[in-house]
Amino acid sequence: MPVYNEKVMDHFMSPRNVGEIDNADGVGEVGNPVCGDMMTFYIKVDDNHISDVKYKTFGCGAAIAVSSMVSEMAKGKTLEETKKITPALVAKELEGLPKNKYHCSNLGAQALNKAIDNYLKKQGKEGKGKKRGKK
Amino acid sequence: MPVYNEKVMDHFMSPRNVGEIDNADGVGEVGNPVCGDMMTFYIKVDDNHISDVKYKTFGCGAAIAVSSMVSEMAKGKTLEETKKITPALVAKELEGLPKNKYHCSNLGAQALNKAIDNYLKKQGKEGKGKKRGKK
Amino acid sequence: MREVYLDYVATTPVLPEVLEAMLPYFRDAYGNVQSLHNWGDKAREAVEGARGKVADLIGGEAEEIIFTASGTESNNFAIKGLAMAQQSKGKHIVVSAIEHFSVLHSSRTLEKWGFELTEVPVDKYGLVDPDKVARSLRKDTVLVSIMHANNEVGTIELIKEIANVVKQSGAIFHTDAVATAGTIPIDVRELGVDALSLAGNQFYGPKGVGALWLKKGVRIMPFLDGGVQEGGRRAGTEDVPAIVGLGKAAELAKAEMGARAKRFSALRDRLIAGLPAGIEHVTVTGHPTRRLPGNASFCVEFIEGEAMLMLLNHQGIAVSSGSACTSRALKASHVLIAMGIPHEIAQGSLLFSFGLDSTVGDVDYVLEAMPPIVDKLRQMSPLYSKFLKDKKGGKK
Amino acid sequence: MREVYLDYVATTPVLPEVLEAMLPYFRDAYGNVQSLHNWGDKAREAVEGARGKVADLIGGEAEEIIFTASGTESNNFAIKGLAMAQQSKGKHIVVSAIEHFSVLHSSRTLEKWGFELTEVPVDKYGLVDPDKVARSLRKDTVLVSIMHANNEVGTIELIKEIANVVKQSGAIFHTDAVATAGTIPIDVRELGVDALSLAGNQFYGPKGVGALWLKKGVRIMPFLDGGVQEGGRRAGTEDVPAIVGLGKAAELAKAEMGARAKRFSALRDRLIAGLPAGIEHVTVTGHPTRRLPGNASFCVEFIEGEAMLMLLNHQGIAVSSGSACTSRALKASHVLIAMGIPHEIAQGSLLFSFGLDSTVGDVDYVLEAMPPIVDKLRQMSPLYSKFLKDKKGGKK
Ligand SMILES: Cc1ncc(COP(=O)(O)O)c(C=O)c1O
Ligand SMILES: Cc1ncc(COP(=O)(O)O)c(C=O)c1O
Repeated sequence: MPVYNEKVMDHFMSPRNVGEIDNADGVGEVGNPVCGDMMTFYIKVDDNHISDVKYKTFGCGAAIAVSSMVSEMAKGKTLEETKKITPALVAKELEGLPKNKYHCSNLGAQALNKAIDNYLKKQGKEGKGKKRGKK
Repeated sequence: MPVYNEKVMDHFMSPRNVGEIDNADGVGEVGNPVCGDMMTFYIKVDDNHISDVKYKTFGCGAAIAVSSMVSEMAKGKTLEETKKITPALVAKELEGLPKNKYHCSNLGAQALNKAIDNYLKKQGKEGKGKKRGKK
Repeated sequence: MREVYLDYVATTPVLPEVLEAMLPYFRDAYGNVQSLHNWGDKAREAVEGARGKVADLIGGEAEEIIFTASGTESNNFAIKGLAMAQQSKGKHIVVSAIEHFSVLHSSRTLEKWGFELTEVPVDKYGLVDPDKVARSLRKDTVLVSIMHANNEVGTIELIKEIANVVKQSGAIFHTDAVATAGTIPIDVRELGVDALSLAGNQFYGPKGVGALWLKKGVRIMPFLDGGVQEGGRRAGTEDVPAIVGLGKAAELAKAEMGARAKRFSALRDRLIAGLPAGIEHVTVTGHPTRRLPGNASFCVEFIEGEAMLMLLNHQGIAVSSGSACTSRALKASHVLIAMGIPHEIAQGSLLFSFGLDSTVGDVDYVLEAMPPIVDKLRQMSPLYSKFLKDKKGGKK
Repeated sequence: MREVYLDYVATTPVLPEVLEAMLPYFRDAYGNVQSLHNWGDKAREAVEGARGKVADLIGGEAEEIIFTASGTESNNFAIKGLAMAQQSKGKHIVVSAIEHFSVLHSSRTLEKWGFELTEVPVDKYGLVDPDKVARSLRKDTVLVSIMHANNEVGTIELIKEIANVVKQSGAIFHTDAVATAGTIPIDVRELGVDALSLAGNQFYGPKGVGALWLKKGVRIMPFLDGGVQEGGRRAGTEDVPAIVGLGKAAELAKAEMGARAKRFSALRDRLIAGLPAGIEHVTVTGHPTRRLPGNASFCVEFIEGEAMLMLLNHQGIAVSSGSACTSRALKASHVLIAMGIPHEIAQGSLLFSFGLDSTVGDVDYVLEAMPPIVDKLRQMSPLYSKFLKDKKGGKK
């Protein structure tokens, strides 16, 4: 009886979208190595849509699979849609996680959210709506 | 690993001298069924010697084997010699008893002793030394 | 010599199917359940499969089963763990006078820890009166434990009725089902209990494994402190082969229970009818109808149990007794005494228990072997001579 | 796929000779040790034979061995039972900071029961300083428990020296030898301890059985209340097959100990030399010389243990880790933290342990498999990118 299901294992073994984005529009980091899990999400935003997403993850199998799944779920979505990616949705897309790994799905959604907040904050600084037309 | 050794088993399976003596010179009863063991010893005394000994025993394997052994040890001995039959001697003759059965060897020696005391008491009543020549 | 094992109450052999189910887990799938690799996966799968089967046997849910190493451990865990977890609510517990020592002595340990203990008496059949349980309950009663059936005299208690009474008081209700699980039908929801102990070696599973069923939501203090096994409630490396064996035994017991009980009770009834008919001054102990299928218990007057056991063993017959001499503590069975049987009669206790290898021939062999044994010991018994003399003298 | 079990510290397979010794006791000589008939006799003989063999393994006397169901139970029994039996003399106990949870959590339960607990720290190798133990002792110290060797980092403690210190204080000294009994030589008299725990599944015996060696004359409170088994000190129907298996495993371990240790330590040393040589930022944890023969433990920086375990498992390699994610409690190993290893490095803990089926080929397979695994995870690790950037930027 493996701890993780096949879907989780697939995302763990072949995580999608791993990496960093050099000039990311938003960056979000959550967790810390003391607790065992840490994720950094990078996003590119284009016309209010997530045009690219990458991440780096330090953590267990679930943390890695969750990062991968969150990146897949976010890609191409509008910021509003992306904000609706809840931990429960991530766990559902992964077809379930062991109970003691639920917190990993929280982390994934949090990191993505933080990246969006970071983007929005930068936007605010640079003047509202300014970034819209940028490419 | 049987609880009792072969010697004990032999005396238990074929106890010697079981029975009562109708006109016993001395009778000694110890124990009671509440504790699980009870013995009644009967002796005939002839010229200061145990000329006959019988007993009835209610109790465990050890109690029965001990009764049998005590009866064997007493037979033909003088009263003084008989008084020297200690629980330890009985256990030794039986080549050992389980620890929690030591009290049975006490009971055997006690019952015999009581029978002798009973004889001596009767003697006292009937006049000292009077019984000596009796047959 | 004929060998007749009639001591299934002491322990049962392991069924071939059970042993077969266990074997792969000694040398092949030998991993630790907690390990995060293939070996661990296989062990986990085996243990979770067994958990489901044990739950099925008693109508519980898999996650309500906590595996332990014995009925004794299940009882210690239940009594101490449940009482300690509820102690802020009160410190009074109730058990019956005929509980197994693993319940009774655990309760007395709780007494040392500041709890108060009420022991509810039983009637002459060993039956606990639900009304007496009701009267024993107090505002500060946090735990009641009454066994499902007594292992020595086979009496099956009125658990459902007692559960109703206890439920009204708000106390937790535990039942020691070591003598019944796998032997008679159990549905924990129907019984209405909160916790239930069982053990593998009572129904053809291995020794060294038991379980505590604990209703979802009932709080318990761990008894074995350590690792996070069994959801953090029972530490220690899981004994995978034994747990698998318990699961298999539970599965088989559930499937065959009716047929087994029918066979055993026929043998039991034959002995219960035959023994007192063939030997004077033999009485049946326990309840005439509310009785475990395989249990035939007696008191043989004027003689002592260990001596009978030894002579029976000499004839190849293996049984138990509740006499003082057969107990290491040298005390006559507290069960028989609680039923009001006088000490000297309790000393003549004999317990025959039937199981899968038992036959009608075994019963008849016992019925043949017993009279000379009883005769021999009565011939040696000072109590019997007194009885005869008194009778002759017209006394009593 | 190649299957390489290098998790003998989690549990060992049962040796064929051990299983063979056990088999007759499941279905043939299946009696209860307490029964007074042939079936009981055979069971008793088997258990007493095993008792002698277990005593022989550690230089004790047969009657000083109390069988239990696990190392965890032995430790619970020792810590709680010894402290409770001495509580009139004082209520202070001492353990090391790196004890197994079955000792540590038992001690914390004692704290709840009104005892005071001192946890002696360890140095960076996981070694307990006897002087620090000496300084922790008080007039009211009744029990000291320091493990013989630590299971996670393999460090072998200075038990003899600590025993000398404790003896002068009059406290009882217990050692958890679950990681050492059957693996390295033990002579309880030479060690100078009063009580010692061991478990079968650590040296090719069955799961579900352990023992507590208790020096003659040392008082203990029963932990499992109930019947009179094990001289009244540990209740519950004896698990005869498991006890027989433990005895056989002890006999074999004693005979083969030297040869086994030689083989295991060669493999251990090969891995300890090879892994840090092949991968940057890998450190060996535990003591360089006072080390269990089969234990090779590491921290791999910038990545987390569970992820490594999973990728190793994908290559058929089974190992353990002390990372937070591999523990159900989600805390990094208290052992590594007590040794002063920073949390983020402790997360990269990996524990390889060698046993009877291990070969040089296994070590080389690991040395081959590890670099790409570490590489893959470091490529994903935000900690590693930071490290690289800092290095590039000339920081640190
Ligand atoms: C009713 C009952 N409870 C508990 C126990 C204890 O079980 P074990 O000895 O397997 O620990 C027994 C054992 O016979 C029993 O009959
Ligand atoms: C040092 C030590 N003590 C105690 C234990 C507990 O043993 P068990 O899980 O067999 O109960 C272990 C288990 O690995 C151990 O390594």
